[in-house]
Amino acid sequence: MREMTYAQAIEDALMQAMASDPRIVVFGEDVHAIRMNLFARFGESRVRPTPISESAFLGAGVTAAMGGLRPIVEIMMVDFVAVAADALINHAAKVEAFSGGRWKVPMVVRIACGGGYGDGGQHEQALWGLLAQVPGMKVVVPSNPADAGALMLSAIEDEAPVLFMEHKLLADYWLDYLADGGRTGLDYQVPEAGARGVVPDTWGSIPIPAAQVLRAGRDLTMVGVGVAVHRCLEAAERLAELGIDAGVVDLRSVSPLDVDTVCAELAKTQRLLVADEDYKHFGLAGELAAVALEAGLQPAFQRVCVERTIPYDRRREVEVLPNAARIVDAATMLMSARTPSPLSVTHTSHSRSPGH
Amino acid sequence: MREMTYAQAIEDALMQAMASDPRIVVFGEDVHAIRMNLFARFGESRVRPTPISESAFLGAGVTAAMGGLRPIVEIMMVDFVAVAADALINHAAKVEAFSGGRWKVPMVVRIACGGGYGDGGQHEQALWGLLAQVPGMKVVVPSNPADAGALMLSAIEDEAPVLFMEHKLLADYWLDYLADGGRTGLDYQVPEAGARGVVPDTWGSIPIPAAQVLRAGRDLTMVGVGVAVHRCLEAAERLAELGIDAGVVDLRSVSPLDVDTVCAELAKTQRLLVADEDYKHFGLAGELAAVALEAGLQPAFQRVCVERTIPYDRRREVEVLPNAARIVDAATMLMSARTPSPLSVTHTSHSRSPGH
Amino acid sequence: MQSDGAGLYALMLRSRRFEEAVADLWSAGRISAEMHLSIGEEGIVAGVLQHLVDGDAMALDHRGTAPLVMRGVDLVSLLREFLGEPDGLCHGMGGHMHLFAPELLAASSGIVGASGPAACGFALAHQHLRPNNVAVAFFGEGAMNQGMLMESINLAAVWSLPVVFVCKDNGMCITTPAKKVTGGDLCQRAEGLGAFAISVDGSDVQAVASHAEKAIRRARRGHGPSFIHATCKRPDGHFLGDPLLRIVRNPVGELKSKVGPLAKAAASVQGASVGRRAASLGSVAAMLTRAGKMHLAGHDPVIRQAKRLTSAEREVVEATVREEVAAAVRAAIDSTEARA
Amino acid sequence: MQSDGAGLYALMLRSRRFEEAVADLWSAGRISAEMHLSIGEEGIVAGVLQHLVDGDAMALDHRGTAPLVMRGVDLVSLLREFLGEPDGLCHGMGGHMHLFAPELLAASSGIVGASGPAACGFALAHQHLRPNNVAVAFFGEGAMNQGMLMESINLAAVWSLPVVFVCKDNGMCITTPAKKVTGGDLCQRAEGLGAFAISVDGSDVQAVASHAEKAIRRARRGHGPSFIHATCKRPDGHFLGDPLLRIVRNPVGELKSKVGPLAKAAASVQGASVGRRAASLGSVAAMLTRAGKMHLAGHDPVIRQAKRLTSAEREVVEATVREEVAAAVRAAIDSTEARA
Ligand SMILES: Cc1ncc(C[n+]2csc(CCOP(=O)(O)OP(=O)(O)O)c2C)c(N)n1
Ligand SMILES: Cc1ncc(C[n+]2csc(CCOP(=O)(O)OP(=O)(O)O)c2C)c(N)n1
Ligand SMILES: [Mg+2]
Ligand SMILES: [Mg+2]
Repeated sequence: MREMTYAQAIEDALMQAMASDPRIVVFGEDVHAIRMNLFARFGESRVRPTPISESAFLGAGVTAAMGGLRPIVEIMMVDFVAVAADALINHAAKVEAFSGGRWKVPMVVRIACGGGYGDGGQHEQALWGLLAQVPGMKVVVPSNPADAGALMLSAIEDEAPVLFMEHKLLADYWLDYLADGGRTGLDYQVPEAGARGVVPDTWGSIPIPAAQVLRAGRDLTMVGVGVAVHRCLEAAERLAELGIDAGVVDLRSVSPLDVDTVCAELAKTQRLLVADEDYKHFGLAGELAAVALEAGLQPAFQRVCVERTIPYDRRREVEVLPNAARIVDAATMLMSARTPSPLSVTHTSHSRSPGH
Repeated sequence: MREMTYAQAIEDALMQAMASDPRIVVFGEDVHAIRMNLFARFGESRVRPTPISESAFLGAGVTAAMGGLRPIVEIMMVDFVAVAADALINHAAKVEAFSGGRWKVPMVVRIACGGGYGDGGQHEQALWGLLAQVPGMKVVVPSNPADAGALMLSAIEDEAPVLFMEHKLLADYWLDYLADGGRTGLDYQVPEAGARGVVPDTWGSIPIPAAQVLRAGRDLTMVGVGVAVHRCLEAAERLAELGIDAGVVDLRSVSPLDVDTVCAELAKTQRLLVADEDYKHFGLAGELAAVALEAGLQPAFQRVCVERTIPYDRRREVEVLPNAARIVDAATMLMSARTPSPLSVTHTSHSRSPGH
Repeated sequence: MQSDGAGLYALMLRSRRFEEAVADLWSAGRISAEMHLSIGEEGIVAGVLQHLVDGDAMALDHRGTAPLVMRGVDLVSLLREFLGEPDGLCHGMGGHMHLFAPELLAASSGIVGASGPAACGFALAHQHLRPNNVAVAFFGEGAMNQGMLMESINLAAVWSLPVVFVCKDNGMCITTPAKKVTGGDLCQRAEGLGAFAISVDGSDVQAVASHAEKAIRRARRGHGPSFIHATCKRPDGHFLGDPLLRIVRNPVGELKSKVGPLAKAAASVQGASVGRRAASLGSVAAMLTRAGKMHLAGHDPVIRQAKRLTSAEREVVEATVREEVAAAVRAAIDSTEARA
Repeated sequence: MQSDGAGLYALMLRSRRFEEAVADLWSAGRISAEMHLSIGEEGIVAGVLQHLVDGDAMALDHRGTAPLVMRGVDLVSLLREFLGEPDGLCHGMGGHMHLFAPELLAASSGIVGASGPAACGFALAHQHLRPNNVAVAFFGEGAMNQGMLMESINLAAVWSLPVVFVCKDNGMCITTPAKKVTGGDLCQRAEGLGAFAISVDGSDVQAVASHAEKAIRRARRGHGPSFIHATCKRPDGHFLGDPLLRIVRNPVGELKSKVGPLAKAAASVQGASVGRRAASLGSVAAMLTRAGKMHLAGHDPVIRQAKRLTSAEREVVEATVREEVAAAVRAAIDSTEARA
């Protein structure tokens, strides 16, 4: 067991994977600098900086994978996926289906995402719910170093395209580049347990989906990914002081969703709180409501999400993102909404079991 | 009152609007041919064909609107929005917020969408749920001529960007161009009431959102947009024969959602069936589950949506789309799932009232 | 690989006859929706593809039939795909705009411009895994205005990717004359993106073949991408059942539903000035006139090549092709009928 | 509009002093996150903007401060925006990459390349509503590889839109040398898209102004778009706190956390050949060397222009600008302090 940062964990897992599989290549803007250590070790042919041409190089990633490589394509921020969405929506996600299952696209797209450091609404989006809509792609959003390294391996090993979404508040170098720029003393409410933690000596993948119950709770179940998971944990502490026993589930992957784990928790609590840094409507939060209902559960439901364009002003930004205070409020409302009725319907299984 | 086709209704409403407001301009690929009548009447300066450069001309639409025009930008099929998604996600949807509310984007994006005629998975998507995720845009999906014309006016009058999504199975000229190509005798299960109908002599806009209860039902509430609405109506007839009284709500707009109308129906039936031609997960169907739970309702829930890449083969395509048979099956399951509990919680209002 | 004149003729004729058979099946209602053929473009496709070897890749657009046929895809399996059958090339899932043949490293897309990035990805995989192989991208001149295609020429240039970008210029983007929507010159544009650019008359397959040879040699040697701009005529318009061609061919029948509204619109009070309306009607008329001129005339690459052969050479090829295509159609239909 | 030498100097100096004040506020932690300045590019911006008149529009990229300042935006309101205050230019909602000024028809975007389509849209509105006005797009040379920007040059060409596309070429895209990722020649590329192309030394504001005059005249007359390619140096790197510059300026402090892993990575068993690793390390070293050379030296447009003025002329401008900027900073900060 070692301790490392979220960013180091991803790099370390990549080092391990790239050393053992020469088909893995990394490309994206500025990767010679952003991935300097990989660049130094594996050389420019495997770690290639690109022009600012996301459509071309993400599209190229799809056929590079079809041509036998295991490309890891970097899109600097998920907001910029919008200029190249075609490569994902109409190509990466569909080749397997179009080819009658004969051709797969084992591509990883590594993308920084998330807000909380004052960069404004075009640079801090989450968008995992939007990307998860398209059948044929997987979306993982690790919340801590151990998961980050392991899910990177899972993503690489997967025969389907996987979007690996790395939160900028957890990856110290992004925060240094984009937020601090060498300044000190600025506070971004970085969740410590997400930014640094214990990791295994040798990386192994974890199955997708494999949600993790980080905290069992009798009264309500809080569900999220990425930074929101830590906000939930913080809220759970505060709720405990109020006598409310709140559980926390880290989904780890948005798509596919680990419906079984979520529903097993919900069956106990009958109360669902989704904390999501992505947009409120038509996304992850709604999907969780649907899968609960489909499982025959009738949870009381609250969602704490981003409801509008993220403001530039740090003070308003913090209010708009799912923070512990908002989560506590929503949880309190959930508790007062109604007493859960005794469990009358057993939930039916909807996805393969989480495997842990 | 006149009778016209879905396509004629849109053209007629546009004729009316363009004649009275010289700021309305139309541009997109091949509009001189596809909108030949508008072209003949209003001339090339107001009806301009574009290069196959969706990013450029959709992006231009945003600032054209900011610069004082009322542009109607045509994207031939919603699948192609993927190459220009940035203009919508990062620009059209965000300018009002970014400018502190000082600048609006009164742009209409007219987009053909939907499947059921054998064109394959990259040309038949719905994608309204994906587009609806981003705060700052509206999405309307008319299901019949009267709504199509009226919603086109609503879209033009709106100060926010509105995506006007026109179903290819309802618009006869699309079906002729893309599916028949002059051939006769091919069957696409075109819903008659959607393709042709009575329209007002003079067009007036309808408020957005303004869902319409097309059929009241005691036992369950079926909700959808576009062609799926007609599939629901068809299913409702069959269900009536089975003694099941199913209601049908045409949302007409995906975003914003008319939560009040949906929940008012649901409060009566306690059973929600979403029939959606869009992808199943993380989209409209999930959102409807969420708004029901948020309203304190605990409906039994089923969704009949597209679960994978749409197959080219017509026979499999028909199975994958929400057809009446699938809807009837899901409705039957809903009925057997459980008897609705007596209404214990009144639903709270979540959006402005539907206005009709 | 066929490098002689008769070989080129055979490649083209095979595609032509096959696409004619496809058109028949489509007309009979056995193939659904859009069907874009390459009839008239065979000189370009054959001239390039004759230089390909095992391991080379193809990125195709919405006109993928001809390239696949010329690369030797199983004809029956391709037809079965068009018929939407589970034993088709893509198990009936892709259909004619989404054709994939992993064994040929051939991938298609119905998204205009997408063959550019796709060729780059194949070429990148070649650089790592198959250093002597190349990737060819086929697309129309309209696609040259799609950003991702321009981006991909630049990407290929700066990474010295072994890509040959082949622009089949028929002068039309569905109903829009390319001239009207294209600024500058396409070869200059490609050069400004770092590619080696070549212009050629696409109806002369031998001319295409000799230019393509240079481009492919450059690519195999690691000298980076080329751009081949080749002109052609396409007698079937944009796709089978092209509405403009229908009007031209059956003006009375097709126009009766269209002329009324058009005349009414053009004459309505409120609207553009009389001059502008006249210009619009002029444009519509010109569009139909252009459509009326969409025949191959002297530009049929198959006929041009036929003239270079002896009648004996021609007859051998024609007989073989006729037989092969007929057998494929028979087999494709028979197995459907057998199942029914 | 300032058309004399002193006027150009005033435009540039105002922007320079203002951005220096912004840098101070940023360093003090009062402005959040990324801050991209235009220091070093003022010659290009001033040379173009001095020709604008009321009703002209600007489409800006992530370096919008200088153009807005030179177009006369209220300095206090701009600073208040950077401070995230509700009374800022965009009510604190946009921040420095998303600046909007409807009264100036000025819109920004942090999405590389987006200023191209944005300028086309403004220009289209001009064609209909303000026939003598133009739209200017500012962007870097890296943005020229973004498809939507190339598309927009073509769109402007075929619609004869009154757009002036201004490429500020500092040779770098964040840490990537433009040469490494750009094929061909940018002026040739723009011509291949149908624009009239001009190349100019951007550190000479008068040269820029005289070329821009031509481009803008063409646009106003309805002769379509131009592309101005102007070179510049930017001493602050990509953004404030640029990590490369931090390493260069404080190698010991910054490298201690980076050199260890780098050396370890470069020496690990398994990986590229020794030659390739050496090449990688060489690239890293070259990158830092380039960063070390990011100073204006003889290329400071402000100093170059100052030399063309008499010391009396200079002093008047300098005193006015100093006073104006200081007053703006004071006012912006005071109102925050007053509220606190
Ligand atoms: C991104 C995108 N936009 C629009 C379309 C619709 N479309 C299909 S083919 C076509 C015209 C293509 O013209 P060109 O590239 O010249 O090819 P051609 O059909 O003439 O071979 C268009 C606009 C599309 N498929 N994809
Ligand atoms: C579509 C997109 N891709 C990537 C980025 C990240 N990014 C911001 S600025 C920049 C470099 C831009 O280089 P250039 O166009 O030369 O402008 P400069 O910063 O040198 O002025 C990049 C890659 C972005 N903002 N948008
Ligand atoms: Mg063409
Ligand atoms: Mg630059």
